[in-house]
Amino acid sequence: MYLCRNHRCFLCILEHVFITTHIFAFEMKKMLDFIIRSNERLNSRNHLLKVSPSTGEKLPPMFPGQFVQIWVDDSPATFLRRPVSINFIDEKKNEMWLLVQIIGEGTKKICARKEGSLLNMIFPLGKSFSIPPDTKTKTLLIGGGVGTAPLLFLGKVLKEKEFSPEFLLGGHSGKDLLQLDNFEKYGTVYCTTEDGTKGEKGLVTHHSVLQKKKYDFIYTCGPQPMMMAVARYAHENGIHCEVSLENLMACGFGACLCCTEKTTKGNVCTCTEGPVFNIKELTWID
Amino acid sequence: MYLCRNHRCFLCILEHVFITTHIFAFEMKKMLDFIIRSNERLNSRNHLLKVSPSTGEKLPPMFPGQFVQIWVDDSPATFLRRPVSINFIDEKKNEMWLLVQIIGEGTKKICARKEGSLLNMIFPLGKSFSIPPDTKTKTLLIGGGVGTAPLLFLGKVLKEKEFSPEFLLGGHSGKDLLQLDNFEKYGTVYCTTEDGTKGEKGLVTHHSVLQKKKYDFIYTCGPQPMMMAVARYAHENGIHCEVSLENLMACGFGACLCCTEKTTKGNVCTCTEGPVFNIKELTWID
Amino acid sequence: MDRLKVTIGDLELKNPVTTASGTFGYGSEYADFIDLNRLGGIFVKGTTLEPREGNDYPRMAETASGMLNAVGLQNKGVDYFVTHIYPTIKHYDTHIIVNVSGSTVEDYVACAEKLIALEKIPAIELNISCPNVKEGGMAFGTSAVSAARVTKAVRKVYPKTLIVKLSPNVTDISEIAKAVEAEGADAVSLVNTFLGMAIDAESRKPLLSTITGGLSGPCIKPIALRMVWQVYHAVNIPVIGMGGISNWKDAIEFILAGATAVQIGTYNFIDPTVSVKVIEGIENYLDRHNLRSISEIIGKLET
Amino acid sequence: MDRLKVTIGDLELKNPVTTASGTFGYGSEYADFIDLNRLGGIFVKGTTLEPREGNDYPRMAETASGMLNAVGLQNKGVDYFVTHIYPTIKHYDTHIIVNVSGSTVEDYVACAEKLIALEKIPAIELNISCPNVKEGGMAFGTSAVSAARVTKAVRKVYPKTLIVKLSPNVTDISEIAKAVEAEGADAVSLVNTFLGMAIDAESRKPLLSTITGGLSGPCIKPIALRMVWQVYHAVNIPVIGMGGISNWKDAIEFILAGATAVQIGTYNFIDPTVSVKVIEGIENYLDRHNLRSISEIIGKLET
Ligand SMILES: Cc1cc2nc3c(=O)[nH]c(=O)nc-3n(C[C@H](O)[C@H](O)[C@H](O)COP(=O)(O)OP(=O)(O)OC[C@H]3O[C@@H](n4cnc5c(N)ncnc54)[C@H](O)[C@@H]3O)c2cc1C
Ligand SMILES: Cc1cc2nc3c(=O)[nH]c(=O)nc-3n(C[C@H](O)[C@H](O)[C@H](O)COP(=O)(O)OP(=O)(O)OC[C@H]3O[C@@H](n4cnc5c(N)ncnc54)[C@H](O)[C@@H]3O)c2cc1C
Ligand SMILES: Cc1cc2nc3c(=O)[nH]c(=O)nc-3n(C[C@H](O)[C@H](O)[C@H](O)COP(=O)(O)O)c2cc1C
Ligand SMILES: Cc1cc2nc3c(=O)[nH]c(=O)nc-3n(C[C@H](O)[C@H](O)[C@H](O)COP(=O)(O)O)c2cc1C
Ligand code: FES
Ligand code: FES
Repeated sequence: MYLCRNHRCFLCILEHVFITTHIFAFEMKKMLDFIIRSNERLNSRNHLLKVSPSTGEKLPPMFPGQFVQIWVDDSPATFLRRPVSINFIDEKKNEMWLLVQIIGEGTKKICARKEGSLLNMIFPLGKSFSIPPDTKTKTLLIGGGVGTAPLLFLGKVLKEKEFSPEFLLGGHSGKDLLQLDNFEKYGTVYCTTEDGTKGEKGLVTHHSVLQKKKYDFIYTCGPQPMMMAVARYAHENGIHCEVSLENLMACGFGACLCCTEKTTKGNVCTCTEGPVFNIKELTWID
Repeated sequence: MYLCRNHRCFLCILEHVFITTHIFAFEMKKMLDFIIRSNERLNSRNHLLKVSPSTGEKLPPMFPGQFVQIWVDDSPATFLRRPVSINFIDEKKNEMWLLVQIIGEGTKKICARKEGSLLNMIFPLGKSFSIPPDTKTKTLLIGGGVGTAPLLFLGKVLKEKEFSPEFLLGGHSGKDLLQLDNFEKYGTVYCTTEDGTKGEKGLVTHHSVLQKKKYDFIYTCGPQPMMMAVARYAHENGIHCEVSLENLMACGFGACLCCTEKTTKGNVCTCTEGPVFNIKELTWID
Repeated sequence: MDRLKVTIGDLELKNPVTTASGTFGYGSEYADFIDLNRLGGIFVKGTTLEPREGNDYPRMAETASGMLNAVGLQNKGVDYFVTHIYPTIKHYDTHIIVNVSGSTVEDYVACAEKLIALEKIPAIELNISCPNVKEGGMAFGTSAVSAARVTKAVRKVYPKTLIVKLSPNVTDISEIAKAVEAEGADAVSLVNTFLGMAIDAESRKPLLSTITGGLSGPCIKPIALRMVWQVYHAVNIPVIGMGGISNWKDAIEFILAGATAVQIGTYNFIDPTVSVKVIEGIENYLDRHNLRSISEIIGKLET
Repeated sequence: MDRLKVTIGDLELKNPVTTASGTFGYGSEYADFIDLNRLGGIFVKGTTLEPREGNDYPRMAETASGMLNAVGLQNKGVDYFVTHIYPTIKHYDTHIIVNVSGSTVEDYVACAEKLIALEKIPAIELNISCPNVKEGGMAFGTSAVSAARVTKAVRKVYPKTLIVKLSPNVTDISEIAKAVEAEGADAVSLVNTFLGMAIDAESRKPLLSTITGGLSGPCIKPIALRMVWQVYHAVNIPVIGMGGISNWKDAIEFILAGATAVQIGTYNFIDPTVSVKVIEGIENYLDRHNLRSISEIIGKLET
């Protein structure tokens, strides 16, 4: 039994944790201009943007796994907003962090934005990772590439809630492993790289820690093949596993029905029912 | 008899100045990235941009009345390039000046460009104002609003060729009269403003100098009603008059046939046969 | 506020700004962003007799100033709408119009019948123009004969305001408009999406699971505007215009071309507050132009 | 370089990249920017039997990711072309194809006949799809019967490669394509512009002197691509694809959809060097994908 996935659900807050289907009390979604406080180039393809509301208002409660929709208003090649995970919330500075990888025009333009410029965002969107009820639950957060983005925030929240999260981060090469210092603040970090330049050589699912330790909860985000491999591992070992999907989105808030994922309940919207899914809900594993 | 309008025509250079229809030897048109050396806000709606080729190459010969086509690549609302006159050429610094008035999205984006950023341009385009053969010819350059842009360059060239150009510049209010210091380097400047805050109160065509002096050549650029009034004045007084049109353009180099103006020769392209026209070629005056 | 009022059949809209079917869910998706009661109306999701799972993912591709969708009318069916959704939305102080789709004429009729009794549903919009379903859908909207046939059948059973939504994928949209007018449609709405396609050059595969999909967004506005203008001059019933509206200027253009009301679709995804901004922009336009009522400019393009 | 070679009727193009009629003048307008001899072909300006002044200014309106034009086939007539223009362009080492337009079938025939003798004009493109002229033009292209009629008449007199340019303003473009194929067209090219419209909300006037005009540019690409794919599967003659191509990726997409060659139109205005960039991009694509020849991927969309 664990808390419902919407950490703001008043029923959960009242500790009616055994109620599994109930009305969630969502924080309102907003459209707001953020000001870019800093834009740091982490490596050739990844930037870390720290943003806060240009109005000065306090950030509403947000939860790991949730995302924002960014308007790229300075490019003729981007019509739709671009979804980006919430990488971290710095409550003290009232800042949200976004870890963005340059893929195409949209992310290129976002990463090119200078400190002080504005970013219009719709947020917070989607459902978050779930937090186990028992702080002794052994949690492992497995990330690949820029898929580590939501896991930093999740690690922070788990740590604050007195869990002892561990991290298993994979990349092609050492320089692809981002924010390691930050992750280390919240728990042990294991690494794999395909070229062996950092941590164990190989893919995350081959890391020795998966043989040595037994985890109760695995959270994962990264390239689809990686998440599928992780899901298979978790499934075979009877581990609760949540994945964060990156389906193509038009709206991000349930209006267009474009971001659907096939689940045991049929086609559901990734942007409202996800992006985080329990692998049991998905049709990945037969 | 005066030099043909393409100051680079080798026939003219050979001083076969009496040949009126002959092959013009044009400078090649180019597409090039320019770097913005400075972007100065002259007033709430006008910016002066000084640009030079990002390649470091020397600017080719360009002539007053010619224009450039600017690619606004950072706006979803601008598909076509935006035509802007050559305001001035600073040979020593290898800089071209552009005087841009904010009208819509395109000019707004151009004016928002920071020093050091790039501007892709096609240039030089169109035919220039003609230079009278005799330096004693009395020339008056009449500009309204941002229509003064090509006249500064023309004034400079006339002065260099030992003419004594005079300027008559009009605006709504004193602060709309741009680059007065620059104009004054090349000749006497008369002003009119509609609110009387600078120079004579009223429209350019009502300025007293037009009663007092007799000019041989009038060049004009500005709002269409102003140019038409000037053309009428010139026509009535038998003065040679050239106007610079601002017809809507798609290409700017003669390929689309969208920028046509009705002339005595039928529909002709403003971008290649103009933007400068002798009023006798136009159908403005019956 | 009365100066924004417009009439479509028996339907009085408090203003001409409505939201397009399939882009606005059941309204609630936008409740965080705007006051839904300010809208002239909400055209809710395409509804069919039976539940539909819609097409496979991927269902969306971004294009220049627009997008392709291949949702394929995913919905839980009209019965679910009546029992579960209607009760949650019927309290809105705006008109809710159900967009009805089907594979056969009988489907349309059966679906329409189930909506008659719903007090707060004053109108339906017959979607004879969905390019994303195998049978029916657009097929009905691309011939005057079949468009007339489905309109006639539904008109027979449906006593409230009947709007027929036309497909732009035709040689002569006026002809179709006239055909549905003749069969008793109270209004026509146009345009639905244009049949389009997107390909990934690297993988050599279509970007949509269905290969083709429906194009919407600002890219289609010039064509949609032309069609509204043509249809306005061809029929005597009101025209509801849409296709790429993203601001008040676009809305005014459609109204000048002949639209009594407009629908805003895709742009809600980019700016979920756009509909309210458009209402405010229109009010402001009336002020600036000293117009007493929006109806003074419907179809008043000066040509 | 042979791997870029494609064949249209009797015409061998050194590469599939050509430029679209009405957007590339007679080529010389671009000579400062690119080496014209690198092009697969140049489709020159719409040419008519008699000189035409074209429509009144304004003839152009910018739209989202595109533009409307209402040039209206301004040209000095086929005789002027033959005597004055042809001599200045015949030395190009690329194929020059004349786009022929008319108000009557007889016009088309007479115009085509005058071009037969020009040695360096190996083909004509029948423009039965111009939306900007009052009579003829698009009217021929929106019905299979009239499209067939004009094709048949020209085919009778014109022995060289005959390309028919189709209008996208139709319900079923495949039907028209099949009709002109049946009458002996050697190839079809598509699409011409979409009939569209733009309005200035403030002045309440149309932005074009002709009210409606032809929409082109990246905005139309998804629809054009779909049509090329449909026509490719409907006919056995080569398809020349166009509509919004602005880079090599777009060109590859059209080729995968079934185009043997492509035409680049409006984007030449934005980047006059785009055609050469597309050629280079295609070469590079063949390298990266280990393809020996472009013909290996024509129509090879994996569905
Ligand atoms: C819920 C969610 C959270 C995300 N979080 C992050 C994040 O924290 N950091 C980050 O860098 N990215 C994140 N992404 C991915 C990010 O949204 C895409 O990389 C971005 O939209 C690409 O836009 P673009 O304009 O740069 O590339 P485009 O030009 O749009 O695309 C370039 C290529 O990438 C493909 N592509 C684009 N988006 C996706 C996608 N979502 N899935 C698969 N292929 C795609 C396109 O088909 C195209 O081939 C997230 C996506 C989702 C749905
Ligand atoms: C040869 C030539 C030289 C020019 N030189 C200069 C110059 O030196 N400095 C300068 O500031 N501007 C100059 N212009 C005008 C300039 O090109 C336009 O102001 C600009 O293209 C507007 O673009 P935008 O995106 O800002 O406005 P848009 O959003 O394109 O237009 C805003 C409004 O202005 C109208 N509009 C736009 N362009 C024109 C036009 N050319 N004529 C009439 N109405 C128009 C539109 O219809 C629209 O209603 C010149 C134009 C030409 C043709
Ligand atoms: C994702 C999506 C789903 C749609 N679903 C429907 C639908 O169910 N029924 C319908 O009649 N139109 C549907 N449409 C079409 C829109 O209602 C509208 O006609 C079209 O998008 C053009 O308007 P726009 O450019 O403002 O979006 C859909 C459009 C989109 C983008
Ligand atoms: C300004 C302009 C003029 C055109 N003139 C002609 C023409 O004379 N004959 C013709 O068949 N097509 C003409 N077209 C259509 C183009 O050849 C092409 O079919 C269309 O623009 C779509 O391609 P694009 O999107 O790449 O421009 C013209 C297009 C434009 C923009
Ligand atoms: S992205 Fe629109 S419903 Fe999910
Ligand atoms: S702008 Fe294209 S011909 Fe003049």
